[in-house]
Amino acid sequence: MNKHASQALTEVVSNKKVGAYHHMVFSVGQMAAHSKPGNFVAISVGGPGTSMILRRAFAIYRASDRENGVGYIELVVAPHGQGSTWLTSRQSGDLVDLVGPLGTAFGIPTEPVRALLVGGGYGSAPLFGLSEILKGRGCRVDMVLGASSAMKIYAPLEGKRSVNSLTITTDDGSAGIPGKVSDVLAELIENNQIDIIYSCGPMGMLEAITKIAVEKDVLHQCAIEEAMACGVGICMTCVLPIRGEDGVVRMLRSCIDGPVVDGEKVIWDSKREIPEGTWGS
Amino acid sequence: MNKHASQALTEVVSNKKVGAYHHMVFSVGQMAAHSKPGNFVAISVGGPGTSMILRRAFAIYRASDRENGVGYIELVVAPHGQGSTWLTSRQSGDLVDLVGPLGTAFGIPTEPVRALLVGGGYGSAPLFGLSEILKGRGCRVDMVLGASSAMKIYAPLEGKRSVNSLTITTDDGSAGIPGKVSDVLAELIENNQIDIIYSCGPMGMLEAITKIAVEKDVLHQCAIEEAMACGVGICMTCVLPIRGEDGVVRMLRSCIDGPVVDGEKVIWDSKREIPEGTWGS
Amino acid sequence: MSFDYTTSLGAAKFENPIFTASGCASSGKELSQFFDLRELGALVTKSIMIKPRSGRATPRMAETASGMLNSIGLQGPGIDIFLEKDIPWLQEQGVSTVVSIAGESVDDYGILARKMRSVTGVKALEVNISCPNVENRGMVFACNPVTARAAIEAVRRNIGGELPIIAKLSPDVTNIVEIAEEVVAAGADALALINTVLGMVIDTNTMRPKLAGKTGGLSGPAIRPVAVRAIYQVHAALPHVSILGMGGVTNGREALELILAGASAVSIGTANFGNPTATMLVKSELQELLIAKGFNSLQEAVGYAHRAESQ
Amino acid sequence: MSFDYTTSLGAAKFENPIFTASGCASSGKELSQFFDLRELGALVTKSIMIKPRSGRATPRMAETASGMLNSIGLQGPGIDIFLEKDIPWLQEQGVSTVVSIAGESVDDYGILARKMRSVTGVKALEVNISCPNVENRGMVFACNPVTARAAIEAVRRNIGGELPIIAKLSPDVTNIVEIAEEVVAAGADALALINTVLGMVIDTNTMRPKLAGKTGGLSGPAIRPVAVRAIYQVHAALPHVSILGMGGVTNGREALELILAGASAVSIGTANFGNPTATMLVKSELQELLIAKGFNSLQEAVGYAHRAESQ
Ligand SMILES: Cc1cc2nc3c(=O)[nH]c(=O)nc-3n(C[C@H](O)[C@H](O)[C@H](O)COP(=O)(O)OP(=O)(O)OC[C@H]3O[C@@H](n4cnc5c(N)ncnc54)[C@H](O)[C@@H]3O)c2cc1C
Ligand SMILES: Cc1cc2nc3c(=O)[nH]c(=O)nc-3n(C[C@H](O)[C@H](O)[C@H](O)COP(=O)(O)OP(=O)(O)OC[C@H]3O[C@@H](n4cnc5c(N)ncnc54)[C@H](O)[C@@H]3O)c2cc1C
Ligand SMILES: Cc1cc2nc3c(=O)[nH]c(=O)nc-3n(C[C@H](O)[C@H](O)[C@H](O)COP(=O)(O)O)c2cc1C
Ligand SMILES: Cc1cc2nc3c(=O)[nH]c(=O)nc-3n(C[C@H](O)[C@H](O)[C@H](O)COP(=O)(O)O)c2cc1C
Ligand code: FES
Ligand code: FES
Repeated sequence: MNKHASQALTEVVSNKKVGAYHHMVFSVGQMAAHSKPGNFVAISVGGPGTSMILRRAFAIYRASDRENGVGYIELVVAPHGQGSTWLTSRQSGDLVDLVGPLGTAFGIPTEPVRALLVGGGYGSAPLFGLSEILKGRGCRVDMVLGASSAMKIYAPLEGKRSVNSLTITTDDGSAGIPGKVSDVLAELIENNQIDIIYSCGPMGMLEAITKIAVEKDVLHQCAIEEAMACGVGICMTCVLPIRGEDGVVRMLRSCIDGPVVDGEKVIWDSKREIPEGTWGS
Repeated sequence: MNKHASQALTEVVSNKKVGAYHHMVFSVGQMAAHSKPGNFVAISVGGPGTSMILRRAFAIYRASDRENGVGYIELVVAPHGQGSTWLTSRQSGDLVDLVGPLGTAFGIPTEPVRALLVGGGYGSAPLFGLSEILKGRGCRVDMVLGASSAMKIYAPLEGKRSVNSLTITTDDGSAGIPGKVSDVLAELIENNQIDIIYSCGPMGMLEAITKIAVEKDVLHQCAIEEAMACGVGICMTCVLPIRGEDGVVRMLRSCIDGPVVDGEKVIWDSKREIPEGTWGS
Repeated sequence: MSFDYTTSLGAAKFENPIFTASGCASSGKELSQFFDLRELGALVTKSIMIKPRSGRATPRMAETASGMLNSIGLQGPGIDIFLEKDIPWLQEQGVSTVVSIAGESVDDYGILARKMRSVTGVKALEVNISCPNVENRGMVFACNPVTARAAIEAVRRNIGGELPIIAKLSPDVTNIVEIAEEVVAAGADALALINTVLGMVIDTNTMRPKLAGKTGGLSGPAIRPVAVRAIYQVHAALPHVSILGMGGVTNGREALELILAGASAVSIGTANFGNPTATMLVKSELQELLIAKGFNSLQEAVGYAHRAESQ
Repeated sequence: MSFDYTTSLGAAKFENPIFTASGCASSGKELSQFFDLRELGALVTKSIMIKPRSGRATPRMAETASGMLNSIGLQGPGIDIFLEKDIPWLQEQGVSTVVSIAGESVDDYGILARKMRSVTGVKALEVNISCPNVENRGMVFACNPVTARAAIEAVRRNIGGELPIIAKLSPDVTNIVEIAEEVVAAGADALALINTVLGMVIDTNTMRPKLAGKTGGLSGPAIRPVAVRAIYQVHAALPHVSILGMGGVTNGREALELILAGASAVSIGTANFGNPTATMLVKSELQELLIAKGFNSLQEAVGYAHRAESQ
């Protein structure tokens, strides 16, 4: 549970189309001060009279805390269905109801380590803020971004500058190496002597990364994306089976016990079934 | 049934706040050519993902048919609930789905007569176009407009010019004569030797006018406003009991047998009950 | 390769699976100015009763969140005038027609079926049994297996010939599969699922029920999950009985949901009110979707959501 | 003059009529960062069972038009851990608490009631009988008058003392009044109306039911007309039994609808997901509305829509 969560009517400060995405900035006041890479926000969509009753979750791309209670949160939004399309249609000056920051954040190592950041699609968003922090701690940061095509790689210039190396993969080969991020991972881990992987992207990708991380024996923190009804821990819809310190698998809420979790602890191959032995099954 | 009804995605050409109302212009093409005073349009409200599944009906304030298939329809819209508030928030260039023209029109006398036009609130809207036509036929046209307060009197300058006399009443006395239109009606009918009343406004007002019209033995055509789900005659929600030429009372659809009906023929005092003797009761 | 969009309900064949829903297209004329009614799989007429009916008093309608309540009370001219005026017009226009009937007693259903016997050019008979039974304290026929069965039996006995009977069920029951089984046993060739869900709106201005009839039937997108569930349950229990699905469909994707759940055809009701050309939109979108998903025919998709998890 | 906003359900008294709905506020902690839980008429806990429950597999959720489907499957720690951890926390915070229990057999209900006997500081017990009965082919208790009665009787026999029992009913029945009468006869002091409506969504991408559990419970504004109808019907039949109303309430005007229909208090469920401060909004808006309409107390408004047409 993120103790800093609050609800606010926030103003859209800017909304720019970047490739397949919209880069959007919201004036959120104090909320920015508490936002960490990995955290997300939950936004009401559709406006008055909408049939969309649930909030939509978006990973925080960056948060900037200014003086006098002024602060901004930036998101990278893919216009996908009706909710996100509504959001990306907002213009500067429009108000949106936003709850945040929510969920867990990426764990920052106390020592300078060699980190590999892996993002799929808009999953790259939280990695740039993370990269800055890691660099500040003296870490080496390599990055791999993958997507179906070049338009879906989100990698702004200043973001690229913040990493030691950037590898891009696309399914259709329209940018970087043709293929998936998991195809290039093993080599990158070895070549750069990676200690820890931070990832964010579709569940299938996170599962694939976990497999490689386990094989190569590197730590792996991933930001998962389960369908969420509330984002604040009250609905129990966003659960997934995670093995605890005590070895017991429990159905944990990805909105408050995540989105950032230890990849190794997730029981990935549990689609549409409760894994055997799960607590309470 | 209005044989000219069609459905079109129309562009908002302008939207201006006038008192408590919005005067809105839509580019409707050919539809304008067929629109007559008394007709209405039905508009989809709420945009994508809306929970408002039914169209909203609006009386046509004026229709102007230009050359080459260009035409405009003007409406006077009160931002009341969610649907009309959505509509009055549209800006020039926005598209709205509009069906029209719908319903019956005011009957135009073949001889020059003395007509009294009575409007309540935005009910004045269809009367100005009617007034122009009547004047064109050599009629004398007097007008009474009533509303709860001055802000809710819709009477644009050119509209005022088109009538021989304009009387205004407001419940709160903030403009014109304090009171209801029905308070001044009897005198106006007598002083101006009225032959026919045309009215549009809330049902209670139309009922009161009918009573006076019957007493004074003048014709009375009124545009009624019943809750409508479809506007095109397929849902049977908008019915009201009307006596036919044969003396039989039937539940008729106000969207296709109206909105303009003969006030005298309506069984007004039938709230929440089917009048005895109605066909099929 | 050409896509086969035809469908059937019992022995009745239709060019395409998109119908209007009973009571949501009046007698047809009103919609004909917006599109060619021959493009419909079928026009289902409003439910017709024996005698003329004034219907209920107004207000008869309340808009709700993604839905609406109605209590029309089956306003209509009665079967005789209907057969004299409405049916000939539809036949002249060449409209594929399903007639919906409704009764207040078991005998009514028998009488209506007999009247329909001699009528030619009608594709099927939809039997609306979501009506109060005056002989049983106003209990709705469709809400009780015994009365549901009796109504359909009365139709079966009297209809003669081969006019397929589609029994239209109410979702307001504890166990819709039980009712479905009864009406099929009684001779229904196909099922129409679902009629409206009983609801109420209170007008917070007058502080009374908004509708003059107090309760009304809820329809529109709000009830689509109830329709999908009912169709899925009934198709699972009676896979060989074809289903005319309906409930909140406004576009092709939503129609596909009902088809995958087990509907062989889909009626569009409330959506016509918001969009008079809704049926044509659904018809074209559904076909495109089915083709995009690699189906060669509509039939292949019917009930496809029931396949084993491994498939 | 001061407005009296207090209410009661059976012998239980509450400062105000706005509650959270069971399963829609978890154990309370999560919401406490958005508002002071003591501002609630009561927090109704998620339904607790005897043993720990993993709940159903995911996906457990599907958004629908003005609603959502869920199939959480009563995930929870079991009554012992619940009484050890969750209840003490709520008591420390001074939160007015209603505990919801759910069983899989009649005995379960008895055992849970006995466990609740010694618990102090709880205002009332909500008995969720919309659960599958493992002893009766998974038939939901609330869907059958006999099993509904048996579950409530088991609670009544075992609860001892004066903890009021609120029986929570399912709308998925042919005749909700009949079930209400049975559970009141069995000893329920009040009724909670309504639980979710059984529904299904089919994912048109995978072409299978979207939820892993196939069917789920429909909640949110889509079902409000069903809730209002159920409350109105039950209040008409049992005017002296107080009702905790729920179903799709998101603002004060909508809460007023349920109050006018006959609810003495209103639970907010799904609306919390879209707006974590929904209860506080409803609470203040409802009070303003009641005052604006000239009521001196909430009680005056309860069931006001039932007054004679002449009034
Ligand atoms: C923790 C988290 C972080 C996210 N970060 C971003 C981001 O940075 N940028 C971005 O563009 N999108 C992000 N998303 C996805 C976003 O929340 C929306 O799901 C997406 O925009 C589609 O919403 P829609 O209304 O347009 O689509 P629709 O398909 O119309 O509606 C989506 C609905 O499906 C549900 N749903 C079903 N499966 C999923 C799933 N796997 N993930 C999310 N919702 C699902 C949603 O809750 C919602 O009810 C994130 C989601 C989560 C959970
Ligand atoms: C023939 C006709 C002509 C109209 N002309 C105009 C006009 O020129 N200007 C204008 O501002 N408004 C006009 N209205 C009213 C308009 O259609 C809307 O009802 C009004 O704008 C409120 O809609 P809303 O969505 O804002 O309010 P809401 O209260 O949120 O929703 C209105 C809902 O209530 C229904 N309803 C219930 N009672 C009535 C009733 N007495 N009249 C209409 N709808 C009702 C509507 O169908 C709709 O579903 C007209 C209505 C009709 C039937
Ligand atoms: C205004 C209205 C009138 C209806 N009249 C009938 C009717 O006469 N007979 C009938 O069987 N169903 C009737 N229905 C139910 C519809 O045919 C349909 O079963 C239901 O509305 C669900 O579909 P929908 O959500 O697409 O409207 C009516 C529905 C509405 C909204
Ligand atoms: C995610 C979710 C979980 C629920 N869990 C429970 C539960 O544990 N016990 C219960 O009695 N009702 C449960 N319900 C039903 C609600 O308490 C409530 O009766 C229903 O959702 C209707 O109210 P609403 O529309 O305000 O949500 C749950 C509903 C939802 C949406
Ligand atoms: S999204 Fe509601 S508990 Fe996680
Ligand atoms: S509004 Fe539908 S018939 Fe008149």
